[in-house]
Amino acid sequence: MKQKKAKSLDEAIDHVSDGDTILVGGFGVAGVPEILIDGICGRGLKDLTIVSNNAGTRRTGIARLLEEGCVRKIICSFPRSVESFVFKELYDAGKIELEVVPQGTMAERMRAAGAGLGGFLTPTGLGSELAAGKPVHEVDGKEYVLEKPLRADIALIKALKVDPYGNLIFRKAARNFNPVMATAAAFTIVEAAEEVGVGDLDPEVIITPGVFVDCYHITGWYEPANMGPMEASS
Amino acid sequence: MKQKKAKSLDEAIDHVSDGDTILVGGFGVAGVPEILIDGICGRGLKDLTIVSNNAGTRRTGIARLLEEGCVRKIICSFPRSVESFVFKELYDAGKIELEVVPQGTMAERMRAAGAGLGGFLTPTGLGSELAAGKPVHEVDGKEYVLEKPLRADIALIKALKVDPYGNLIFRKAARNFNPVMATAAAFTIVEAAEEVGVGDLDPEVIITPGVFVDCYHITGWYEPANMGPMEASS
Amino acid sequence: MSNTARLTRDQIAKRVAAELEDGWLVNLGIGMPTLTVKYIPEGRDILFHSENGIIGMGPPPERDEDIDPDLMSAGKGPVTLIPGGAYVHHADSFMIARGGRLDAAVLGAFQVASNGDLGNWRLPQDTLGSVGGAMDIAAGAKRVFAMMTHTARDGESKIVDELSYPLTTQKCVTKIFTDMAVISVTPNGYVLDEIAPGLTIDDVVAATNATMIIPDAVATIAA
Amino acid sequence: MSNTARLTRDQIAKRVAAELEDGWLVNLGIGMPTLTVKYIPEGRDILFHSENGIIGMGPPPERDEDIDPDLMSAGKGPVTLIPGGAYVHHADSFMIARGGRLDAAVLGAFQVASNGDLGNWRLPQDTLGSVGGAMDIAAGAKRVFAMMTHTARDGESKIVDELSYPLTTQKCVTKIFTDMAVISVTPNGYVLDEIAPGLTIDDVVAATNATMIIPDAVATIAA
Repeated sequence: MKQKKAKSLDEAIDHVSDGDTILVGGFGVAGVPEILIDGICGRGLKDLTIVSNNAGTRRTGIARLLEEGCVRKIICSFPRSVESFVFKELYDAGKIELEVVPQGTMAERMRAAGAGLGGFLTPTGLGSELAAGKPVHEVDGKEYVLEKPLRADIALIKALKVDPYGNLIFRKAARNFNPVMATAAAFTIVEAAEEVGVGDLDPEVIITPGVFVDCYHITGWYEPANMGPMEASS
Repeated sequence: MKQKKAKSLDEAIDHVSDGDTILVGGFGVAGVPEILIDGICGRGLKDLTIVSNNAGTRRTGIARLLEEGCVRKIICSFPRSVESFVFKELYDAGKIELEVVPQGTMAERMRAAGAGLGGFLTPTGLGSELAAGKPVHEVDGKEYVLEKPLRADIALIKALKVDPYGNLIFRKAARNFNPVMATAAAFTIVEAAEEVGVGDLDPEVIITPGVFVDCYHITGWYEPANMGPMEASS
Repeated sequence: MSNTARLTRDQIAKRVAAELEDGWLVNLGIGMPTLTVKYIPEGRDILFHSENGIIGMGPPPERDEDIDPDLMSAGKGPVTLIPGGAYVHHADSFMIARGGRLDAAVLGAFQVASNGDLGNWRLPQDTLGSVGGAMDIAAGAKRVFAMMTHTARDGESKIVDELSYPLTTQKCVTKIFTDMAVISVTPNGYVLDEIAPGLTIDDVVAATNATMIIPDAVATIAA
Repeated sequence: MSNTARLTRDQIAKRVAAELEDGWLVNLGIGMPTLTVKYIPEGRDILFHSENGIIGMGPPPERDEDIDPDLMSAGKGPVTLIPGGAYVHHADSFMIARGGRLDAAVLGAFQVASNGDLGNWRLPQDTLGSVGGAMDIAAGAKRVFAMMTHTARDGESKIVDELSYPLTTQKCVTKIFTDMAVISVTPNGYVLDEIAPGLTIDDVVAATNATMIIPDAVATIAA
C-alpha cells in the first residue's frame, strides 16, 4: 500500500513550495488544520496564494503566515472582520492581493476542480461587482454567471480520524470546507486527531475516500486557538 | 413536524401525474425502488419521461411501465442490453423517444439541478454524437461541452432506513444514483426498508438529509427482481 | 414620532418569527436575524440551516461547558444540533441554499430597493466587504426577508427606490421587517403592510425614501 | 501466422495486469477488462474503482450465498469490498473518474485511432449504443488502456489511422493491449512495443490497418 502516513510534521509539509496555491480547511475555529499551518510558518516560503473562508484571525494560523510575509494573495469570502487585523493592515498598505468569492461559489469552484469540470453557471453574484467581467449565459430564460474551477497545488485538511488508506471522517461542523478542498488539490495533506486501522472506518460513513488524500500527520486532540469571543463573521 | 410518512403506497405516489418527468434510482438490481414503480404501474398514466441508468430490464419495474404504454421518453446511459427487450421493441417501432446521456454527465446534470446551477462545462462527450449541437467553451486552453441541469417533477428513491424527518441512509452500492436524484426533483418519494425514530440516525452518517425528501413509504425487506444472471451492462 | 416608539431588536425578531411557517427550512443571517430563533411560537416546527453544514441547528447550549468548538453557527456562535439534524460539507450545504430548498432566508440589509434588490455585503465607503454566503443564500431562497433598522444611524432611509450601495443579489427580497414597519416587495413596488404600535403611517412614510403603496387598511405589528 | 498463436483473453489480461503499478487507482471496463483483476501480481496494491460507487472493489465472493444484490460491479457481477474500501454516490464517483484520480482505466474498444481517439460505445450499423460511464472515465483517467482483440470477427483491424466508428472520447488512449501486440499511442503515432509469442512483426503489421512505428527492438509479450 502507498505509504500515506508522514514520518513527521516536516515530512508532511515538505511538498509545499514557493508560489503554491494552498487550500486551507476550516470555518471559524472548527476544522482548521492549525498544526499543519504552523508547520508551514517559519519555513520562509514566499508568494503563497491562500484559499480559505476567512483572511486569518488574530495572530495565529493564516494570520501568522500573513504576518511572516509568506502570502501574496488571499482568496476568501469573508475578509472583513475585526479579528482579521493582520490582513487589514497588509491590505491597506497594498502589500497583499485579495479576491473575494461568495462562499457557495468558492465551495463549488473547488468541487468543479475536483470533478474535472471546466466551470459552472451560477445565479450567485449576478449583476454584482463580484461577477464583474465574468461571462453571463442565459439558460432557459434565466441568467447565470460562468465561474471557473479553483484548483490548487496543496490542500491542508483537518479530520477527526484517518486510516492507512487515507479515508477520512470529520467531527460535526468541523467538516465544512475540508472534504471539498481535499478533492481540488494536486497534493492533499491531512492532519487527523486519530489514526485507526484498515477496515476500522465503516465504509458507509467515510466522508472523504482516501483516493483524495496523499499524506497525513497525526496530531492527537488539541483545543482550537482563538476560542475566545469572536465577532460574528459568516 | 411535516408529516412525510405516507399512509399507504397509493398516497405516496398520488403526486405522480401524466406528463411528469420521473427520476428512478438504482443501478442494475441495486437500489431500485421496485415497490414505488409497481405502484405507479397500472394507474394508466401517460406521457411520462423516465430518467434512469438503464431502459428497463426484462418485464418488471421500468420495463413494465414501458410495456403498459405509460412512457413517452427515456433518458438513460445504457439503453442497449439483452434484458432491455421491451424498450428495444418499442424503440424499433418508433413508439418511444430516447436520449442517451453519459453516466457521469447524467449524475452531474441532476446534481446541477439540485444545486440551483444553470449548467456546467464537462470534457465528457466532446466531439462525440452525444454532444452534437451542444455549445463548446474553451477554458484555459481546453474545450468543454456545456451541459444543462436535468430537473424532474418526481424522484423515486430506494433507501435502507428513513427517519420521520426524511433523513436517509443507503446500503452498499445500492446508494448509486439515489442521493443525487433526491436533490433534483420537485417532489421526492422514498421507499425504505425500515423506519427509525427521530435521532436514531447518527447525524454524521446521514447521506441524504430530509430536506430533500417529501414523502416516504415503508416496504420492509424484499429480494430484488431480476436477480438471475444478467448480461454485463455498465 | 419619537425613537422610543420604534421596535426593539427583539420585537422585530418576534415579528419575523411569526412569519415563519410550520415545516419550513430557514437560514438566519448573522447579527439581528439570529435573534429570531428565540421567538419561534411553541409547537411550530422550523428547521434551521446554517451554511457551514448544519441542518437542524438548535439553540446555544444551556451550560458553558457544553460549548463545542466544532459546533458553531455561521455567525460563529455556539449552537446545538436538534435530534434529526445532520451535518453536510460546504458544497452540499450550498446545494441546499442555492438549489431552492430554503423556504425563507432572514438576512440583514444595508439597503433594499423596490424591485427587491438587496445590498448587504459592503458599505460604499469601505474598501473591504465580507460577502460570506449571503449572495448564494439570497439567490436561492424561496423568500428573502430583510431584517433591519428602518434608517441608518444618520437617519437615512435603508428602504430606497434604487440601490446606491453595492448589490448583493438582484430582485430577491420579498418582505422587509424593520423597527418601524413591515413592507412587502411586490411587482408593483413597496406595499406598507404593518406599522409599529405608537407610530403613524406618516411617521413611516417620512422615514422612507421610496415610493410606497399605502393600502386602505394598514395593520399594527403585534409586538 | 495462425489464430492459435494469438493470446487468449486471460493472457491479454495477464499482460494488462502487469502494466498496473503499485498504489494505482484503476477502473476496469465491463467485459474483458474485468479479467485483469485475477492477474494482479501478488503484493502489488491496486485499488479498484467501480463507477457505481465502489472504491476498493474486491473479487467476487467465494461462496454463492455471499452474493449481495447491493454489491455488484458496474458490469453487474457480484463483487466484494476490500477492507479500507468506501461507498460513494454516483456524482461523487464520477468526480473521481472525471477529476483525474484514476491512474488508469482499462476499457474495451471497437476501434482506436493513432491520435488516441477511442470508439467503444456504438457500432456504426446499430441504431442503439450504450455509453454507460465510458465517455467520462476515458475523458478523466490519467492513462487509458484499450484492451481488445486485434481484429474484429470479420478480420478487420480495430487499430486504425482515423476512427470510422462513433467516437467515445478524443485523444485518450495511451496504450493498446490486444491478442497480438502491445502498442503505444505516442505524439508521433503508434509504436509497436511488444508482440505475442509465436507471432512475427509482419504478422502484426499485416493485421493492422494503420501506420505504426517499428522500433529496432520489439519485445515479446510475457504471456
